[in-house]
Amino acid sequence: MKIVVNGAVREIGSSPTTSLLFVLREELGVTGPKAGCQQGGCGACTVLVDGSPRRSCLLPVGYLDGAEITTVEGLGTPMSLAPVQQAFVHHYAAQCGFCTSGFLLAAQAYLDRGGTDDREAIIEALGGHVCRCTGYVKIIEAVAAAARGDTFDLTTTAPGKYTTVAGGAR
Amino acid sequence: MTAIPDVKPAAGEVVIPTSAEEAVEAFGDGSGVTLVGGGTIVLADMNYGRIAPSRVVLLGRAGLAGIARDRSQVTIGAGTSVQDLVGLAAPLGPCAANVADIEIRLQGTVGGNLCAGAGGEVPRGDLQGAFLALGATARSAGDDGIGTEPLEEFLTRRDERLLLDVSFEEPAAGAFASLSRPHTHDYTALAVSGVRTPGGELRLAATGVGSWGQRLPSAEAAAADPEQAGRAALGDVDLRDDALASAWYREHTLPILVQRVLVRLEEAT
Amino acid sequence: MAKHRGSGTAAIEYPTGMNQNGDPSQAWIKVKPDGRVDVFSGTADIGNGAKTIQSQIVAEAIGVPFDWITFDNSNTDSSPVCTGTFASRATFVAGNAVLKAAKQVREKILDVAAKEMEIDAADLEIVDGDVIAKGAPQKKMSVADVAGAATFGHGELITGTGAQLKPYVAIVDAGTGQVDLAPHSAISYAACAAEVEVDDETGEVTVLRLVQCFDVGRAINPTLVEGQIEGGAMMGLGLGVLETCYPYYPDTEHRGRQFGAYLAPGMENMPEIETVLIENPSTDGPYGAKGIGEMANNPQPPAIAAAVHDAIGVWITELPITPERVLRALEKRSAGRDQPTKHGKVVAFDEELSLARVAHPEAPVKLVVE
Amino acid sequence: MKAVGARIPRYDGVAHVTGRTVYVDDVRIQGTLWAKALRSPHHHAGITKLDTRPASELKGVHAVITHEDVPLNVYGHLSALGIPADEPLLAEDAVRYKGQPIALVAADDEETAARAVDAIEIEFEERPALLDVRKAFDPDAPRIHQWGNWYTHFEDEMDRRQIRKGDIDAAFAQADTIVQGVYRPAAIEHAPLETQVCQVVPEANGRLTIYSCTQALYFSMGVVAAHLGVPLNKLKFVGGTTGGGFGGKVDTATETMTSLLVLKSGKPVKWRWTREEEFLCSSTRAPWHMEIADAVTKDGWILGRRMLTLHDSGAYARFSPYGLTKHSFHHTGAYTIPNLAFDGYVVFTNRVPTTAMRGFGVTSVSFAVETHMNRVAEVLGIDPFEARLKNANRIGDTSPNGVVYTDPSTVPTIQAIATAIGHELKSDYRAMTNEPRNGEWLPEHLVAQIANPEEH
Repeated sequence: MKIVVNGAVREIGSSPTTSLLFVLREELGVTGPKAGCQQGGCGACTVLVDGSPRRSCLLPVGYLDGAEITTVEGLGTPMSLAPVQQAFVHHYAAQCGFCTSGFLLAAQAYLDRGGTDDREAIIEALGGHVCRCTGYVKIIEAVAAAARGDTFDLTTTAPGKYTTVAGGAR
Repeated sequence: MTAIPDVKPAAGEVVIPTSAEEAVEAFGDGSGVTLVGGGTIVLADMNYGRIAPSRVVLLGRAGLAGIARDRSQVTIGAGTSVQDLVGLAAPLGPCAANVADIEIRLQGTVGGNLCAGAGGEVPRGDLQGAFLALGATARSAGDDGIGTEPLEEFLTRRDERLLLDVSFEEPAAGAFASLSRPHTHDYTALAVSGVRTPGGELRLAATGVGSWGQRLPSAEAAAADPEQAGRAALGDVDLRDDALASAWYREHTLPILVQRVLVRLEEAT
Repeated sequence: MAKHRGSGTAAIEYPTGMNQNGDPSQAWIKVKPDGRVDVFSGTADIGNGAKTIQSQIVAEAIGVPFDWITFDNSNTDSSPVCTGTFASRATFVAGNAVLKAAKQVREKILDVAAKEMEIDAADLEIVDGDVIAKGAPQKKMSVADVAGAATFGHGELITGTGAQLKPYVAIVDAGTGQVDLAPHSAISYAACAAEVEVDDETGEVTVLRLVQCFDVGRAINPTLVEGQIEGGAMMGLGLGVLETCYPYYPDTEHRGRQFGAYLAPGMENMPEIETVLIENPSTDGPYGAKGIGEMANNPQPPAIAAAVHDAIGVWITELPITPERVLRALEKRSAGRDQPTKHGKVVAFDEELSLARVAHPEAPVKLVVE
Repeated sequence: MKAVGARIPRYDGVAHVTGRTVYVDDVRIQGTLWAKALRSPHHHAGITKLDTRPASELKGVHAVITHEDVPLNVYGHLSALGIPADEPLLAEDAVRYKGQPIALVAADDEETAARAVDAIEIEFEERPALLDVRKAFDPDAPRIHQWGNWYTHFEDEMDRRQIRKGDIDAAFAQADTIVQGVYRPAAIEHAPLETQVCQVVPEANGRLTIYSCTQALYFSMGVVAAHLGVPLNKLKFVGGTTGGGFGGKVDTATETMTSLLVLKSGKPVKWRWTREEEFLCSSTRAPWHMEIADAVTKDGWILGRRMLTLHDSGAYARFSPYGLTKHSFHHTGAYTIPNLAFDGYVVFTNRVPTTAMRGFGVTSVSFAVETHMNRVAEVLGIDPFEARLKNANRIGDTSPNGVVYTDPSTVPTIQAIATAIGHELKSDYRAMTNEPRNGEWLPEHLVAQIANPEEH
């Protein structure tokens, strides 16, 4: 069987019951999706299957003959970042970065289906993903900014929406 | 040792039927067959090496998905995704919306959810309560061919059957209440579904109260007084501790959810 | 059914740096022939942003643009000792190490520039990648040219090394716990107010708002500081109302073994988070910075517990404040068993408490259980 | 442009958002074996039989190790600080927690390794387990650790961390009210998104390259070198990029055992914990038991504090004695209390060893102290903001361990919160600063300390 990964047709040798995550990481060497739990609980392995977000750790590759898979590597490159990637940089939405690719693809799917900057809608779309570093604040700000179509200055980052800096205390 | 690229060979036979008939044939009498719907339960077990099935039937291409309406009768194919139920009326719609997150709901199927084995540390089979309250019947295949039976009976022998679809009569009113999940990657600790049929019958069912969904006949009998019905519900269930909640806590909150469902049903009627 | 709102407050402090072992961090820096700067540090970046913060410190200390810096913490062959990324020490302790190394580099650049420009090094400064004469900015030479001259003209490698170490390992008196040297490198401070809503039928607690003020000494990078504080707030929320390895502690049964059963905070739990940063510089931190990474999850649990008390009038002193604990506390209250006992001038909350040892410090430990 | 104070994007931000950041699990080495551990199914048991031959004989298995293969099988995280080593890297004759590693297997793939673990023949003799710190001191409590049920190696071989300061009895005698409470925060998981993982590669020059997710490269390298008995130039740690740690990746949980599998098999080996192992077998934040009694005056001054802490260390010491010391040094929180009697014990139980986690030692005491502060304010009927500001540490005050505060910020942070939430403060509280105490803020019980900080 064949799948199309980030635009390239790839022949698959693994058994149809193998998870897409294993095929991507171990057979094809596409390591953007992470094996955070392999139970579907964290979202670090989320990829797009024909544009729709899926936990690749739970998806048997046998369902995917001919399917188009998009991983974080296919969203954009360092020289040409997708808007949602720019938003994550500018809004400091990635700290350790291990959950980031899953969040990015869930966010891209949300934007592709016309998602707005509404906080509740973003939470509904991305709420199954776990991030242990950011507290999600800046992830939501990044997705909202991308939904608004903001342009992003990648030489700096956005100040926190609810932060004030007081001067010397003494 | 890991060659690059690393290929995972098939451990056993894998069948990917492309029609319901092929699926029924591939399933046969079910012996030695592991069914995979969306994959959200079985793949996790395979990832962890808990199962190494010798014969797997992947149902995702078998055309079992779809929601059909015939006058007031609704039939939902076993391959329908949980997400496809989200827009439906209570109790099914809100119950489905309360399952995992959108990615899992897109992938997980009605059949997988209804046929899930007991989760051990967490309750599984969130949709069972809603379908039980709806008085659903299950059409399934097995060693005696294809047959239809009440969902309650099907659930007792779900391991030996290939579920094809579930049907129910559109209710006059429905309601769903659950403990709030702290967040979408959590299982629901306890939920109650309620239905008022066009004929005026009231049905209540719960999930998170045992190995699978349970009807609450004592609560139904006492439904005229929601508070009393709530207490009566405790007689219908065998509560236990798990990772999400203790039996003590469920005992204290099941009556409240029953009351909330009855009040909402009253409002909806 | 009723939902009750309440608010509560807490104030905390937290030490920066590991006490008791001297807490070493080291760094070295070399400069390429075009003035670009390679920093070698052993500090792991666990998401906290050590690579960024230490690069900023170096850029500032030398006087070159941030994008001139490369940062390598990738292996122990090239990077020197860093005790590690814990104890809120990566900015303060390891930051001081790179700061010292960068200052050496700056001096060496000025020494070479002094020879090239024939101006005393003391009369030179580095601004934005250029060495300029103080008071006469038209006399300048780029750091790139200085580094080139060092390489090709003077036969010199511009490098710097830095090490941060407590003067010695603090001695703790066994009997009194008094120390002969501060075991920390700095202390940071924070306060927090929490607003919650409690459902008195199901016991569910929703944290609606967290307002937090942190004294960070100096925010080397305010955005990264916010990231630490916001992430810490959610972890503190988890400690307060969600997370436990042992739902039936001390029993070990029913441990969650997946994210579906271990309640790490998710997006849905996120309250409104407002943050106030105060910059009260520390005496010894790089540019006055203090470490705040760890303490970021400390003030929320007590503020939440106080808010729950404000909402429903019961103190819950076991964490997390689960719905079950709320219901049990309310049950106790309706049975009239929630008030502290009073005997003489002693007011004792928590009836299962045994303060035998606290009251009589020399008595053998004997705790009354349940 | 100034670099310090600038909102510069992460150094590795673009790499993170493009999937280019290489974490340990992303390293690809041809011919790598997979490791799996045989772990204890019991809280506490003797090992009466251990036969690894059936595993070794399986096709595709290249190495099996037990404690006999470890040159130095005793594990002490903080031996350098004088905390003696107590934890076997691989269990010898007994297991003391569920999930404790007993043997490791390296095989061609994960499935084979798992089968090999299942093939190891092992028998246990179950022993009574101690899980409740409050029962550890009972005469009939099961004895579970070589040192007894609590740590006995603080300075002067003290069996507890002790703080004694001022005149505690006088403070309690003078108090108008004594307020007592008990506080018990839970054990929690670090739960970083990246589970414990390492990959070790034997190099042609005889060195080992250890790709590690450690939070502390040199610390972990020192641990591995000590176990293997090799100088540091035989090891190269590659890391510095960690998929979340929060304290749990200071444990050096995988590197030594994987290295031993490499030395035995001669092949590269990877050990990646499953999420279940991370949840069930990795170290946790400790559960704590804390009792506080405060001697207070009716107008809200805290004259003295007695405190007892039981720090549940799990089965071994790891960092706990250090954490308890830190805890004791901060047991007055952000306040100045001149008369103190603190006793803290590191108590062993048959649970997974607890370790450092964000806020180590202090997260617990912050919860206890602050909740207690709110209760004191309630008992006395005073505004909790005022109770805090009054007792807030100020420049020139001293901490429980006798260090003079030089740059405290308790006063302005509390004032800032009051402002942010619209809580009215009386003018004298609003005007308070960090500056040294005087006037109404210098009560009798603090005079001696301010006058002579060296003695207090």
